[in-house]
Amino acid sequence: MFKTFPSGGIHPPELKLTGSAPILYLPVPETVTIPVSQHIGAPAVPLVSKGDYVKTGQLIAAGQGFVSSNIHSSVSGKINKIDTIIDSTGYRQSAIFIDVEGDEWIDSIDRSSEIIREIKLTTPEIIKRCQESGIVGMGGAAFPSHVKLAIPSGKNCNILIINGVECEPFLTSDHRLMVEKAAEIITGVSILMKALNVDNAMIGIEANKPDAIACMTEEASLVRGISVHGLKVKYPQGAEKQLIKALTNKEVPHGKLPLDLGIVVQNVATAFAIYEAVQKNKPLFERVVTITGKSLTNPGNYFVRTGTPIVRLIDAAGGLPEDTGKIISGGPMMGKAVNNTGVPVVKGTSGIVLVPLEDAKRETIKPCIRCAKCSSVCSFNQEPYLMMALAERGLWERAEASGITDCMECGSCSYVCPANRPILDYIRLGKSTVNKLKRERNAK
Amino acid sequence: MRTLGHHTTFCHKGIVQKIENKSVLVVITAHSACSGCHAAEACTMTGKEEKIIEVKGLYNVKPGDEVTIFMKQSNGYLAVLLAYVIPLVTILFSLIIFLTLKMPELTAGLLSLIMLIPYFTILYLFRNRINERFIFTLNV
Amino acid sequence: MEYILIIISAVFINNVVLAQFLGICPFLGVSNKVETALGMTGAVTFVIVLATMVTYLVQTYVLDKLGIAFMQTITFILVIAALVQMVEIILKKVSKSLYQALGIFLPLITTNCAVLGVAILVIKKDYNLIQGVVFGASTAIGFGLALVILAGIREQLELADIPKGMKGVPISLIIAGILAMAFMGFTGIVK
Amino acid sequence: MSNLFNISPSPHTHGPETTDKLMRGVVLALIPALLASVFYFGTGALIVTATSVISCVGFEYLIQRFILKKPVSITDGSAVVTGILLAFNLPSNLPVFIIIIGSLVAIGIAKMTFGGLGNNPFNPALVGRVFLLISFPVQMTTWPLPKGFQTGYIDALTGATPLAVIKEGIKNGESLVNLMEKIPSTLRMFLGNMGGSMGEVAAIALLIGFAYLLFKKIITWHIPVSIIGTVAVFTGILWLSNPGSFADPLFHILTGGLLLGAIFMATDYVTSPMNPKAMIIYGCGIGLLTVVIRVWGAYPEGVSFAILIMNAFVPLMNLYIKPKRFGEEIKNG
Amino acid sequence: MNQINVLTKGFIKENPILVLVLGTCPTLATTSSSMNGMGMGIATTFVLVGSNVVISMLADLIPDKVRIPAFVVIIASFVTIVDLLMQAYVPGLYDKLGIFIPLIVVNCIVLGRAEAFASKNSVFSSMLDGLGMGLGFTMALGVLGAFREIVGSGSIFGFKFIPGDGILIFILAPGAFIALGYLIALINKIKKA
Amino acid sequence: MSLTIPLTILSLSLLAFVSAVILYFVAQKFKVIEDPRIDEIQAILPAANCGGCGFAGCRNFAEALVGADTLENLNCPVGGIAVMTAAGNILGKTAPVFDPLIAVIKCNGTAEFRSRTSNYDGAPDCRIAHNLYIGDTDCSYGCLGNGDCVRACTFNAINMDYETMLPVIMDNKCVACGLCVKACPRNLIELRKRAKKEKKLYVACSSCGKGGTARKACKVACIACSKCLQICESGAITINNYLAYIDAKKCTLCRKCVTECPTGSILEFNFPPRKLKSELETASISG
Amino acid sequence: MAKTESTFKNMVLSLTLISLAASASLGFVYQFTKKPIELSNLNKKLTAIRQVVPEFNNNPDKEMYRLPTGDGDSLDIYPARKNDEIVGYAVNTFTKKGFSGNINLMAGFKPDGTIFNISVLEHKETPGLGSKMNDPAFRNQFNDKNPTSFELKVKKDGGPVDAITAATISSRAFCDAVSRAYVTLQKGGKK
Ligand SMILES: Cc1cc2nc3c(=O)[nH]c(=O)nc-3n(C[C@H](O)[C@H](O)[C@H](O)COP(=O)(O)O)c2cc1C
Ligand SMILES: Cc1cc2nc3c(=O)[nH]c(=O)nc-3n(C[C@H](O)[C@H](O)[C@H](O)COP(=O)(O)O)c2cc1C
Ligand SMILES: Cc1cc2nc3c(=O)[nH]c(=O)nc-3n(C[C@H](O)[C@H](O)[C@H](O)COP(=O)(O)O)c2cc1C
Ligand SMILES: Cc1cc2nc3c(=O)[nH]c(=O)nc-3n(C[C@H](O)[C@H](O)[C@H](O)CO)c2cc1C
Ligand code: SF4
Ligand code: SF4
Ligand code: SF4
Ligand code: SF4
Ligand code: FES
Repeated sequence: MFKTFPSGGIHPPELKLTGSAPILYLPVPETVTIPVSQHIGAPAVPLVSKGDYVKTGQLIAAGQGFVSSNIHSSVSGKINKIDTIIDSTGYRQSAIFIDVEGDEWIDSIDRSSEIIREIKLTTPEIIKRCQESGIVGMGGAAFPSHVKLAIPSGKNCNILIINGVECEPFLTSDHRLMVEKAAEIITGVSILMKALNVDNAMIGIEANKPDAIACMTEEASLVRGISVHGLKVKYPQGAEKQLIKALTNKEVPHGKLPLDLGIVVQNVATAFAIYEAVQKNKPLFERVVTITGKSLTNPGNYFVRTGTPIVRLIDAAGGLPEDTGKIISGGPMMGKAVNNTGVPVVKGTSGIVLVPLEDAKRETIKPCIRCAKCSSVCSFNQEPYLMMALAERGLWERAEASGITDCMECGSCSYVCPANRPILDYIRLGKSTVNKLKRERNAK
Repeated sequence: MRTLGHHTTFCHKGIVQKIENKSVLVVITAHSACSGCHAAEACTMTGKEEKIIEVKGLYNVKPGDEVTIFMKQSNGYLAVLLAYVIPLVTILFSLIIFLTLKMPELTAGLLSLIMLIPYFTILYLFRNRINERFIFTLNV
Repeated sequence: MEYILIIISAVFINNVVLAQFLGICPFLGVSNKVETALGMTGAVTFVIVLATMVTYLVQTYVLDKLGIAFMQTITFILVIAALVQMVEIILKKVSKSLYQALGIFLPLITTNCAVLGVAILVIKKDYNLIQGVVFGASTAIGFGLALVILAGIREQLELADIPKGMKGVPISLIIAGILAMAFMGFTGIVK
Repeated sequence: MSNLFNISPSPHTHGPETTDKLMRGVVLALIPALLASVFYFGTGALIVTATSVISCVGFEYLIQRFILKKPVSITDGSAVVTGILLAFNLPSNLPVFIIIIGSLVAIGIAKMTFGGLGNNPFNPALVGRVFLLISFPVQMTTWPLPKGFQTGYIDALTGATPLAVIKEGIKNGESLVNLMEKIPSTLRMFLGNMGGSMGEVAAIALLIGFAYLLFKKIITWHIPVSIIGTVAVFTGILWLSNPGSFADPLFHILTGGLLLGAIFMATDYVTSPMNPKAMIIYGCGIGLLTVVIRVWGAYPEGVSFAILIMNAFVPLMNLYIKPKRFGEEIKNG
Repeated sequence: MNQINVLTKGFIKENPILVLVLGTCPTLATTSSSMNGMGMGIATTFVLVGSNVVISMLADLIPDKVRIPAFVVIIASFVTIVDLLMQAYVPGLYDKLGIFIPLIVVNCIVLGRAEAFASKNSVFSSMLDGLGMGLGFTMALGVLGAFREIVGSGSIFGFKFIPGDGILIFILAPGAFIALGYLIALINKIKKA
Repeated sequence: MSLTIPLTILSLSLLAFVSAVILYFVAQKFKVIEDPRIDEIQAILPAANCGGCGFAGCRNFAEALVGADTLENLNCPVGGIAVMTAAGNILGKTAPVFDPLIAVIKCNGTAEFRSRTSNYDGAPDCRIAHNLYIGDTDCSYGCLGNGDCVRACTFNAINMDYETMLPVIMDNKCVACGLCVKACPRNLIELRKRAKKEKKLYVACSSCGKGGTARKACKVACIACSKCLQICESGAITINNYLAYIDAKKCTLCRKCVTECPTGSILEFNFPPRKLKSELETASISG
Repeated sequence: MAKTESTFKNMVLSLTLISLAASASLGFVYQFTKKPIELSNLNKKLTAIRQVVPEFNNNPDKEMYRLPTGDGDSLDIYPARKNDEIVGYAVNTFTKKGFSGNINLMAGFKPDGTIFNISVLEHKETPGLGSKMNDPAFRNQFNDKNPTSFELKVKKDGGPVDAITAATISSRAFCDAVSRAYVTLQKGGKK
């Protein structure tokens, strides 16, 4: 029997259209726009100026402080300008514009296809390499990996969990990566194990990816301490705390981090990126992105250079379908709606989903019938209907007491609500307001 | 306003009356049970009574400021327990005992009412402990 | 058994608020917080029991003895008012912070229909002291039950969109009506 | 601009469930019971149901349109459910004007006064039913006896429900064994061949509906099972302690609308608790009260009252009985 | 003009039951028929007028601190008088109204009027005020009682005009709450409009 | 039983004596003897309980008025001068004169002037749209059109105009309580001094974007060109953060800036119709 | 006139004086109403008796006596005489078989045991159902019937009594109470 987490969860149609589409290389575009903030934390500061020539893989913006990340050029060419672009939310954001000239990589990158399994670097060197290479978590949050790997003194880590769940509908980038790059990922896992000084790594993969489970199990059998676990298909299994519960049956206590249980979770794509950084000295400027959607003629998985506008991906997949009503960066449950096709692929972009207009519209909101479906699917056992009602009415103190800030924003509640209530919309509003009020209170 | 943070609290609005060394005196208006009713304003009888609450600690307030006093919810229950429930049980219990002892009703009744005197005396003796327990905090 | 019947009857079947129409003002007026309602229940029970005892003794051993039973109303009201005040004074003297905590937590208790009504009913029903006290206490608990239920419902309705004109007293009355209807199901459990 | 994209916060997809579908599901689940009552009570059952549904929906429309001046939402089907369930709780020969009064109370007083769907603390159909029971006791307690399909309305042959027979008999000092002979056999009760409110009689039809509701995941098992379980255990204890004066559990389960109440009415989302733990307590409460009222109370039938009383406690349960949060430490073991 | 105002304000504008929602207990308990309701109203009116008059006469003599108990003594005396008189001369009605006659003493409206009006105004105005409030009270009780009686038992002042029963619940406890609830909502609405 | 009367008198007097003694001790704690003026003032307040005065409700405001030493800084915007003077009369204090105010929406980005760049399909709530993204146009300052202000106004003074997708404030209903000001997540609403005959003149734009960006997003945006500032003779106009602001206290309503503004972002309302340019010219020729 | 100050002396004095005056007037009213109240209390009982027996001119209340029912209880019997001749007996009888509580009746018999009339003193039956036992339509069917020939049983149980629609239980209980009165009276003998 496959493991899973016990309470809540939903099972939306999987729609993994691209599960068997091998990863192709998307041609390098003529221009790229590389935002200086692709991660959680302080934006990086550009090191280049207009007219400079840069090579692929060259550091072009340096992370500021500990929680930040380096940015590398994903192409070779001339810096056109450093200006603002409209990001997926419509606001402006600083980015480096590069006109592509050829594809000249910096020399230090090992471009051979040989798989290097032997880990030469020491733990501090690994962490330093991650920092230099601009590795961030690729499971969605884009949290700088060197921060996660640097275990604060007083805590220690004894299990590494590798998140190969990919529970979102449509997305298959991790899936394909696990099928095609299993050896690299497993090596990446070994590197992580060394970095964290743990003997045990568990890889969780949902049962709807039998090929990935097979490939990974085979590769994992070569390394001591790594085990691959099939998991029952259930959203949001990919969420850290749920995955930990599913794999280890441990609950991360309220308000605590996985590390408090001695656990670190990393995504498979992150493991792959770390492999490339450590063994091949390749900074993070390229990633797998799924481009998919019901009306697309040619959905697929691509290795894409960061900074490539998503319109290139769409073109590669057969062009923007007429009926497109919504473009989502990420999966339909957690992803962000994008308001123009010019936004660039960044380190955290795992997929682009084009939704036909008929599926993109939300239905009319009706009164809550207190069916408790939202609470029954909440894997945190929260009471979404209540949190929404409190946030809607601006009762922030009660909202705070209801534990609104604990919500992980998985969206299961909104998904399941028969009255089409925008539950998560209001919970987010409540979360941000309550957090603001809390900060104000603490400031006093 | 059931809870604040993770501590269950109860609050009441009041006005700072005086600041003494290391404590703030806040006047609150306690309402009678009937005054919650919307007719309270018309019915001049609805008891309103000023109570002065002493809030220990230094706060950045001045007389006249409107403040909110917070109290742990459990303290409210404890207060009700000490002030009303235990004496109630005392009366009932002693009444039953006295009556089973075949005392005449009048004596039994009066005696069990008198039982309140030792109870409140004990409470009085423990007043320091009690005072330590009931702590209020302020929020502007 | 007799006492159990008195209790069941006073709490459920002849609930003060829902069937006897006593103490409606505080029932409608006490804040719509469940916590306060719970606290009030404790306080009201104490006051009612105290009042019942004292008025019973006054009636049986003073008024009746003196043959001036008709002075009931005026005597009771004064006795009860004085009692309520005395409790306050004693509490304040005993522990100031305890008294302050009560002030923050609860509304004041005043003489109302329920307190006086129970005192009179005890005499009317020819209860003896212990019966009267049990009756008083269970009546108060019945009052608390109705109060807590109403507070709970009102707290939930705070998040509902009640039509404007119905907000406040009217909706509370309607709830009380439906509750009274539901409680009629207990009819006949005690003959 | 050729194509403007929609923007919204996540999630960008929605499950298949809608309020309308849920309500349609409940209506569907009620169809077997409707058929059964038409089979037993004839066209009367149809007339009662039609009157009740039409007037419930009609009142909802009128009130929303002209009094509240809000958008009309009769298409969501909740008024239809209320209408059917109200009808199921009435004798199949009730005068039409009484049915209309009941609908007005259910929709007007119990639902719209509180703001309409989702806001009412009490089950509207039951408020309507109990209101009528108290207001028109004669009409509400003369139940036509099932007589196969027939077309008469008011002048059907009437008789008491098994529960009333038992209650009256025990009052009258008859022995239970005698009384048991007066009531239909268990099989007949199971099939619904007995006097009673039109929708409550056929256990089999109600159970089919239950299976459908469970299968469609419209309701969970917690409330019905805990109600029926409590009734079974409680009456079982009584029965074992004194089989001479207390009826057996099966009898209690099959009669007096217990199944109708447990499956369709106690489970009403709006008026039942929001988490499984509370649901079980709620169900046990209903079961307990039902038996208390049936056995010791004046009314032969206690489910309606029991549900309404427990409805009143639901807000308190929602306040104090919370599910254990993920990651919440269990206090001191 | 002013005096008329003092008299009539209790009828609608400051109606003790419908607008101020005072004395809910007797309102609900005694309005199962119009007759009982009016009876209760008249008894209360008597107490109101009597206590208002006496209190306005004595107001200046009573020190502030004992104001409330003094008023209570006066009110309670009038209540006892009503109680005795009704017991003697209208025993039927007295039985029906039960303990709600002595409970007039705690009716907020009586003490409220004493405090708010009688203690500050002339004897005559106080009398008018008491009368107005009392009549307003009586009227509201009458209306509610009439409604409940008509709907609940199909009669008015005991005179049966439709055969059979009415909607029985209205002469019982639940009906009392529901009827008063909607009546107050209606008045709220009318007042706003 | 002629004893009855003496007994009655005796017992009751005893009782009264005891109560009086108890009361004597109680008297040491003070009971709020409510100032009757609170009721009086409450009676003249509008009973809107809107909080426009800064207090929780009308009664609290009445208490504040009675308790205050001076009436300065206390104002009921709903009742306005009439009510405040009346209150002042009751209290025997002079009520300060506050200018009556009215809410204006400082955005004129109608559907016509500001093209949509996306369709907002989230919960109909400005706060949520504001937290989520720039909004369904390219202006990150302008109105989101989800009507939080409409819902906030308890006086029904705001309507949503579904053609322009902008809220409209009705002069005759707005009482300047300020609820909408608090509700708008984009801070578009300002309470401005009411001029005679409801004349209104203000910069209907809140864009702090640079001229080019602002203009690109919306045709009637303030581009901070300073033309108005130069033409204004009373020094009422200032420019901060690429946005012009007209101080209503200094503005003489001469309307020169309105015509001067190249983008038309200064709006005027309720002025008599302007003479057309041709008319002006002919007038000057003939004169 | 200046307001009296709140000194201790003033307070006690004024309150005491007021009470004095109040109690004096109360005492007076009490004396005044004492007789009518006693009369009306007496009348209540007499009215009930008068309703159920033929005209009399004694005071049945004074001649009241108790008879045991045989099962541990006893009933109050009020003999009615006209000119010293017995014209009937009023029996204050009861039953525990009511639908939702005890029922109290005053049943009047002629000396030969024929029922003269019956009136309901107290009941808790459902309004509209059991409460109809008070309707003449039901009550009057017993008048002038002698229980020796007129079996006190409802039709359902094979007797001649027409039960109230849908309230057989109450009807049965009514019969039970009347028959208890009859049996007790017959057995206990007449004075
Ligand atoms: C609702 C939810 C669903 C998630 N689903 C996935 C997932 O399917 N795959 C994944 O790798 N991370 C997922 N995550 C992110 C993980 O919680 C976690 O951040 C990540 O696995 C950490 O690895 P990283 O730092 O390498 O990204 C999800 C998070 C949430 C809140
Ligand atoms: C007969 C009587 C009835 C009262 N009814 C109420 C009432 O319904 N509601 C209320 O809030 N206070 C009522 N009170 C007032 C309080 O009992 C109490 O006297 C008051 O709150 C404090 O009075 P003090 O001035 O003696 O401290 C009543 C008092 C009396 C004597
Ligand atoms: C709400 C309700 C009230 C009832 N009230 C009475 C009552 O007051 N008296 C009575 O005898 N039966 C009462 N009953 C019992 C039923 O009417 C019972 O079925 C009846 O007594 C026996 O039926 P029958 O009289 O039609 O033969 C009541 C039943 C219900 C449901
Ligand atoms: C499972 C289920 C059970 C329901 N049961 C009832 C019911 O017993 N009575 C009723 O009036 N409405 C019922 N409804 C309909 C609806 O919830 C009801 O009208 C609301 O209470 C009105 O706010 C039910 C709906 C569902 C989905
Ligand atoms: S979005 Fe939050 S509240 Fe909703 S199901 Fe997920 S964790 Fe629970
Ligand atoms: S799922 Fe929707 S309708 Fe059901 S309780 Fe939650 S918010 Fe309400
Ligand atoms: S428009 Fe704004 S300021 Fe004016 S009344 Fe409405 S909310 Fe108040
Ligand atoms: S003015 Fe502000 S609150 Fe009003 S619709 Fe526009 S953005 Fe929303
Ligand atoms: S009238 Fe106010 S409590 Fe009864």
